[in-house]
Formats: sequence, structure tokens, C-alpha cells
Amino acid sequence: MARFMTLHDAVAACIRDGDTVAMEGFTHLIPYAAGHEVIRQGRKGLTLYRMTPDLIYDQLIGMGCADKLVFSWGGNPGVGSLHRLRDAVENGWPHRLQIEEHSHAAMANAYEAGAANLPFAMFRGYLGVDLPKVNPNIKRVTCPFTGEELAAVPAIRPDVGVIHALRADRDGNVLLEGITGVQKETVLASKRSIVTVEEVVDDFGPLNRNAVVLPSWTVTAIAVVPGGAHPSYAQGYYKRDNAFYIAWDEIARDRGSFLAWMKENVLEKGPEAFAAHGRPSA
Amino acid sequence: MARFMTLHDAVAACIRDGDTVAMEGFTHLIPYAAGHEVIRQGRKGLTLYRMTPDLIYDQLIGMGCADKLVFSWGGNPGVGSLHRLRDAVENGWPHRLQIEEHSHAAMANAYEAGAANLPFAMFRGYLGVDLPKVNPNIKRVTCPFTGEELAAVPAIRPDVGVIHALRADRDGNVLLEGITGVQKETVLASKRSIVTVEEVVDDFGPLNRNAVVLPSWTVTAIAVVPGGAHPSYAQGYYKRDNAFYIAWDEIARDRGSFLAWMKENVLEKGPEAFAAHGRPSA
Amino acid sequence: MTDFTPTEMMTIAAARALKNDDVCFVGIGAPSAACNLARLTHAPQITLIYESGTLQTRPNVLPLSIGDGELCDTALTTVSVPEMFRYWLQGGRITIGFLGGAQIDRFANLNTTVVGSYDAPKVRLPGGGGAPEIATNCGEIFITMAQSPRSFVAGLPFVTSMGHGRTGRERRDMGIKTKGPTRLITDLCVFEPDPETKEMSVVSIHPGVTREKIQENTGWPVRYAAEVVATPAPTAQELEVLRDIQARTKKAHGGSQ
Amino acid sequence: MTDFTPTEMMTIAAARALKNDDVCFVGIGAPSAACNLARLTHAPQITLIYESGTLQTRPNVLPLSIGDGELCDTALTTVSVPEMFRYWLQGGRITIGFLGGAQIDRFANLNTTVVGSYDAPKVRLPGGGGAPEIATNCGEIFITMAQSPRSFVAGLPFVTSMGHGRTGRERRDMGIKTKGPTRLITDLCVFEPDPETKEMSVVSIHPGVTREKIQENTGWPVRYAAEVVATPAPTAQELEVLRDIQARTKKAHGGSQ
Repeated sequence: MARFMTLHDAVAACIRDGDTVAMEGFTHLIPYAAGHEVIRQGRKGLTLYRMTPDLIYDQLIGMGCADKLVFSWGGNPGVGSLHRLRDAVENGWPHRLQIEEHSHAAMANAYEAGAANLPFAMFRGYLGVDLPKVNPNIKRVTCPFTGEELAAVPAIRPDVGVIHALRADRDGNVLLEGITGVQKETVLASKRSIVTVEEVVDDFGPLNRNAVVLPSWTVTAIAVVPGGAHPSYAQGYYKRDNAFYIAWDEIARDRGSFLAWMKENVLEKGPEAFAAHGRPSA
Repeated sequence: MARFMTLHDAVAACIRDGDTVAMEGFTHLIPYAAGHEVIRQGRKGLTLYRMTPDLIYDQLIGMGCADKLVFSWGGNPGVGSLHRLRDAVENGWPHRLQIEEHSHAAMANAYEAGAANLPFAMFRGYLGVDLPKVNPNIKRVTCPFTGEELAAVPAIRPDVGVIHALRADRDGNVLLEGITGVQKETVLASKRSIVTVEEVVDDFGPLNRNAVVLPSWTVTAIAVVPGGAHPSYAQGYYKRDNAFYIAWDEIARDRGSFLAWMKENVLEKGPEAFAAHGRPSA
Repeated sequence: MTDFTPTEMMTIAAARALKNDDVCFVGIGAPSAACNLARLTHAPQITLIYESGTLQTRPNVLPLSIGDGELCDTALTTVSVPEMFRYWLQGGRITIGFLGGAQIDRFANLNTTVVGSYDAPKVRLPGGGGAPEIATNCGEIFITMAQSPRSFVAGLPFVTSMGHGRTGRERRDMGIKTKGPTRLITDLCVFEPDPETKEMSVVSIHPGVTREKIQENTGWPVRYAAEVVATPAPTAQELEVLRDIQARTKKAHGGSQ
Repeated sequence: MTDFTPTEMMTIAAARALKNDDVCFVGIGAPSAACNLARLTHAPQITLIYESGTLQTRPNVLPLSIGDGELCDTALTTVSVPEMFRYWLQGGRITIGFLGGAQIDRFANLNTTVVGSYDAPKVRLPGGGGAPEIATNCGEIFITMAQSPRSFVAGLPFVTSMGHGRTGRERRDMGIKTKGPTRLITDLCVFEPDPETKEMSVVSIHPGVTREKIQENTGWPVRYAAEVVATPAPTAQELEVLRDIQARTKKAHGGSQ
């Protein structure tokens, strides 16, 4: 059963130096507060999985938490580059970052295979492209009935999965709605999991058609962090802070301005700072 | 885009002698009205796919529509045997029925693979059991990363998928709620599809968390048949007719009583007869 | 309390084997009665999962089938059947798989497929359904079946789902990490696998049952554990709750609507 | 109508290529603007799908990212990302995949991965995202990109997603049944593959653009189809609808909340 904890304690209990960690959320519900807590606690040597690294991994990489990144699209959506990711790959700052690169289809299937406890995922893909030449974790498997060859990648089974969800109930069941990405798969594929939520409710109430519920017994720790997905968004709570995504381009372009921003907004703050971005109280 | 048709026309347009046909519905939403229409139109030589043949395939098999059955559990749930299925397998009446037998996991994965346009499905299964000795469509595939062997079965890609759903909207989008089984996969895996529905509505309105929506452009034909899942059930419309499931045991045990029942209740009736089992009008 | 049937004793003994924090994949029939009895008595938080996709369900009457509306109405959530088999069963989320069957052998392999030869069967049974993969993907397996010479047989004509294999060594040889059948609860007694040979051995005998009666209803020479205890008789509360739910169930399933 | 920018002409020409019954997998940026312009003008029933899982969405403002809330709020339904890639893209449900890229070659292969060597890149680009599988699983591919000597290059340092392959024969040789890039819409002209060689060839030139200008902005010797037509200038209605949605978009994305 999931335990309710402070975000500090949840990160301290679940994430160790050197772990493989997946923080997921596809534009929607990106677990920024948890990412900041990992930075504050100074984790090192992490292997970070995420389809779209987004600003959250730009921050973790720029602060030196990661040794390796496994990803499929590394940009600032609609804006441009992730400058800290690029600086690590192009210039080795703050240190050399190993990368393992896939397509979205490969990573989505690999999370699905992880949740399904399979050793690998197969799909129709990686045809006529150069990625298999630079990524030894892309292989082929042959259909035993038709002889057709399909792409194969290892399943993703992280030590820790981290997501942000809308609500938990008092039993620790977790609700996601809207664009749910690969979050359910991330939790189910991971040995341990941390879920930050906007709020705890007595009852989930009426739910949208594509709501996703994670039973309490699939989750390790739940931390209540209102606004914890900012600058991404939480459907029904607050909108995506597109202006911040645009502003990040300037902040992150320069090492100095990046470090100054991180000091002021992450190292010297706590999870409660996110509440300012959450849904205004009634 | 889906076309609204009478059930007669939908079956006439979509199902031909010798087709592979999957009529799905996991206890809930079994497309009985469509099955009866296939019997009335005298289709022959069908290969029938269904995880749990249930009474609907007992009827089709007993009336001689099927040459082959692919299935994973062939009983009358909570009651006992499917006597027409047994009579076909044990005694070749009304003619010899070829069977291809799987486990639920195999068939569920095979529908999933069909919907995903894969040639085969893989899963952890069929260990230490005798089914692979009698079913050549169970093979093994080796993980190219770990060397582990997994079970493999061909994807299910029927000529026609037939399901019963709760509602369609006027654009032909289709809604399922409750226990949705493998119905979405059945439609997506099939070349053509027939969906019978309880009613057509302007708007789906508020939906449950696990609602499944099939866009109009994934469906070939929609026929409005209130009560069309009887004696199975339609969540929110009518309950499972457990008494009929129990009564079927007696009806189907004897060839004569079976044929008499089919004549009176199927051959001499039309889809409108199901309305008596639908939701009472307000 | 002596006023109970062997079937009631079996269901109650099976229910007692379940714990509050178990996540249980429930087969229809006797397993379903036992799991819900446990939920309504000593294990109110037990998580019950049916292969129709209903997660954490709390039915008020026993389902006739694996996919009754009652299961969905009272579930935390309901997932598709492919997801149930992929993420939940194969995903390793289930601690206990609860099975029944038509025939069982001394290593708790089950047959629900055919009596006679597969191609020309004497009796065609329903087949495996979820059982083959439940048997190897759940943490451990409980089985509940009434004993008779026709159901407890020396050799199975067909292995539908693996218990401890034809020799008791198959699971280990195949590298399967789950435990397989750890308990077999009948209307006469409770079996557990011998730690060495994996042969199912009697560990507990129900009230009023003799060793002779167990042997008469078992198609192989019955082995007994070093220490065999007496199964406590059903308590008044256990019987009352079981009979209540069965009465509710009978009422609910009796009438066509 | 002469008062329009080359980018507007590009978006409008791309929108015109779409039909009412297309099921379109939409990339972010120029493809998204073109697809929504088509929806708001001549193709009101076009089905737009974004890789975030939003099926049949009708955004009122253009999304900044592939997963904006606007996409979900206005969709028929939203599915998980694994389902999107398995059932919908790989499932063969998409008629048109609409891509952009950083670099393209004469066979419409795209690079969005690196400039320079992969291990020590001069410029690290975002990577493939959905493109590698969009390129082979959709019925056909439209590409829209502004032309420049740096983006339209003779040789790609890295093939992120396949067009017609390095030689134009790869798709056929691999047995791929989808058509690949059938249209490349730029700010200067429209290319289509030569029926024989599959080299992208100009079929339509935008108003005011010369062949010299096209060549100056293309890193290989440009080929022209036997018949080259003039792209009709944007209509007043096309421009009005495009500018309206871009104004709404700018307003919606401008302010932090």
C-alpha cells in the first residue's frame, strides 16, 4: 500500500545515487517538484529515462545529477533547444553525459513491455534510419509464423518511477485524467514509485472517459504537492505556463544565469514554493 | 466513416461464407442479435474466434454455421457445458468442427497484437502445459537481449469483428463502458466491423473512468438493436439474464429441443424481438 | 459448531488461507466464494481481481460468471482484458491465484481440457481460460476442489495448468520463480506440497473426516505431513456470513428480468 | 491577394493538400498550423491526431507543444501514448503523417538528430520523437519546411526518418507498403517525388518565386516535373482564418498565468 510522506522523505526513501529513474509526464503532469527535490538532495550518477527530457531534465543534467540519459526527443517544445542538455552532450559540462537515443515508438513500447514484465518490446519501426547504427540496444526479432523482422528494444524497468497525478484518495489510490502519456506504465514498470498529487480527496467523484486509476498497492510513496507539475500543467487545476517555457530558453542558454536561477528557485526553496502555481483556493 | 444500417443489411454487407469472424464481449455486451442474424442468413464455413464461446457460439455451431472454432474457454459460465459445442467436438454433429485452442492470455495478447498490426503476440505463458503439443500455432520466440524464451501466437486479424456497444452518437462514434473485454481490439484488428448499439444519442454525456470510444472511422456498420446483447447484459440498460443461462443447459442438451428453440426464437424472429429485453422506455 | 456441510467447510478453510494484504486473482465458483468470504470476515481489505478486468472489486453477491455487472459496479476500476493479462497478471502484481479444476494429480497439476484423447475426447471440458498463465505468473497458487476418485487422479490425461509438474521438479528446471500450488483445500482436508518432493501432502484434516475417507477419495496413495493437525470447525460467524452471501446470490441469480 | 508572407503561403499550400476524410498524424509547428487551417477552411471533418494521445482534436488555438491541454479538451477521446503508437499509428489507421525537420535531402529523408558526427556533434538537435515510425506507418507523408541551403542539403549527416531512402529504392527493397513522402511543401514551391526515381521534383511554384530563388535555397540541383504549375495565391479567406488562429494562439501562449 502507498504511504503518504513529505516529498523530502519520499525522495530520500526511494531514490539512491546511481539509480535508474524515470520521471514521466507527456507535456501534461510533469513531476517538476520531485525533480527539484532530487536536485536539492544532491543525487549523483543517475541514469535518467524520459521520452521528452523537457526542462525538468535540462535542470537535472545541468546540476550534474545524471550520468546517462535515455530519451527520444530532447527539445523545449515549441521553443527550441534544451541548452543544458546540449552543453552536456556537445561540451561535457558539467560532465560528460552518456546518451541512449530512441524513437517515441520505441520508448512507449519499452515502457509498455516493462509494465507487462516482458524482457523486450517489439514493434514495426526503425526502418531505413541511422539510429540502429549508433544504439546497440536496437535489435531485430523474427516472427516465428511469418518470418517478418520487427524492431526490438529492451523493456524499461527503472529502479524508481516518478510521476505527478491529479488526486489521491485516502486509501492511496491515484487518479490521472487527460493526457496520461506513459505514466501508468512508468509506475507499473518500476521497482519503487513516487507520485506527487495536487490534493487528497475522500472520493474521486465523476471521472472522465480516459481516467486512469493506479491502485494504492502499486505505488510506494505519495506526496501532496499542489502546483507540483508547474511549469507543465494539471488538467482542471492550472494551465501550462507557456511563457515560462519561452523564458527558459534565455535562462538556460548561459551557464551562469542557469546556476543563478537554480540557486534562487530550487536550492533555496522547498516543495511548498510550487503552491503558488496550483489551483487558487476557493 | 461508419454507416448506420439495419442489422440485416449490415450482416449481408460485411459477412460472407467462409469468413473469419470474431464476435466478442466478455460476459458483458455479447452481440447475440448479430449472431442470430448470421444464423438467419445461413452463413456457412465460418471460422469463429472468441475467447469464451458462450451460448452465442453454441447456437452458431449447433446451426452448422462454423467449420472451425478458435477459443480459450468453452463453457456456460457458472452453469456447465456448452452442449452444442461438445456435440460437435465429441460426435461431429451437425458436422465435424475443427478447433484451435488457446489460453485467455494467448487470445487477449493475440487480439492486442492484431489491433497493433503486429504479426504475432508474445507473452510469458504456456509453461509446463500440454496445449502446445496439440496446437501448432503455439511457438516460442527468444529475447534478443536476455536470451529468455517467451510464448508466441499469431495475431488475430479477422475478416469481420462484431461487437455490441452501449451507444453511438450521430457521427457514428461508438461508446463502451464497464467491462470492455477485448472489444476495442476486435474492431481495430478486423478488416470490417459491425457494431450493434442500444441507442443513438446526440452526445455521450458524462462518462465513466474506463469508457472506451471507437471513432466512427474505425467502424464499418452500426445497427441499432435495443436489447441486442440479451441474455448477456448492457451496463446501465439491463442485467444479465442468469436464469436464461441456467435454462439453456436443458434447451441445448438435446438436439431436438435445441432445434425447436432456434426455430421459434431465431429463425422465425427478427432483431426487433430483442427490444423486449432492452431498457424499459421511460 | 457441527451443523455444516463438507462444501461449507471447504469454502471456509479456503477463506482462512487468505490474508488482508493479499492481491488475489479469483477463479469462478468455489474460489470466488472463498475469496469473498475472506473479504467479509477476517480480510476486509483483501484485493480481489477477476480476469474480466475488474480491479479491487467488492461484490455484494457472488458472480455467476467472471464478468457480472456486480463486479464492475463495485470495483475500484475496470481495465481491458489484454491489460489485465499483460500489466496485472503477467506484470507480477498478483500474490495469490485461486484456481479450481475438473481433475488434479499429486503434484497439483490441473486438467480442465479433456478426458480421453485430445483429438477424440470422451468428455470435452471447457478448457484452460486464464489458468495456464495464472498458474505460473502469480506469486503462489491456492486450489480448492471437492475430492473424489474421478477428480483426484493418479495420472492426468491432459495438463491444462502446471502445478509442480509431472515429476515435481519442472518449475525449478524451467527457472520459474513463482511458488506454484502452496495449498490445496478440499472438502475433506488441506494439502501442502512436501518441501522436498513437492508432492501434495495432507497437513490438516477437517472435523469428522478419517484418513480412510481421504484415501477412498484420492486416486493415489495419500501422503501425510510429519505433523497433521485438525482443521478447526467453522465458527458461527463464518457460517452465517457464508450462508448470507449464498442466499443473496441465489436470490439475485434466480429470476430472469 | 498579394499581401502575404512566404511562411503564410507555405502553410496555406500545405493546408490545401489535406482532404476532409484524411486521418492526419500532426507534428508540432508548421504541420500543426497547416492541419488546423485545413480544418477551419475546406476540410471541417478532417481527423487530427497528435502523438500525445489526443484523437480527433479540434483546438481553438494552436498548441505550443504536442500535449497542450487544449488538444485534450477538444478531442473525441484521449488514449495513452503506448496505445497511440501501437493501435493507431502502427495499427495503420493514419492516412497522412505530417512532418517537419531541420534538414532534408533530395529523397525527402529527414534529419532532426545531429549536425556533425553523432558522438561529437557540432549541433545536437532534438532527435526523432515520433518521426521514424510516422514515416513508415502512415499511408503517405507530407512534409512542410522553409527552404534554405542549410536545411535543403545534398547529403544528410544522419537519417532520422526515412523518406525514399538514400537511393530512392529503399522502401521498395524493404517491402514497405506505405507511400512515404508524396508532397513537400516549402515557402517557395511544392515538390512531389518523381514516379520513377522518387527524387523530389518541383510541381508548383508559389507566386513571385523564381526558379533561381528555389535553386539558391536548395543544396542539390533542383529537378522539375514535366509540368510545373503556379501555386494559386492565398485567398482572402485563407489568410484571414490563418491570421485569426495565429492571433488567438499568440494571445493564449503569451502570458504566464
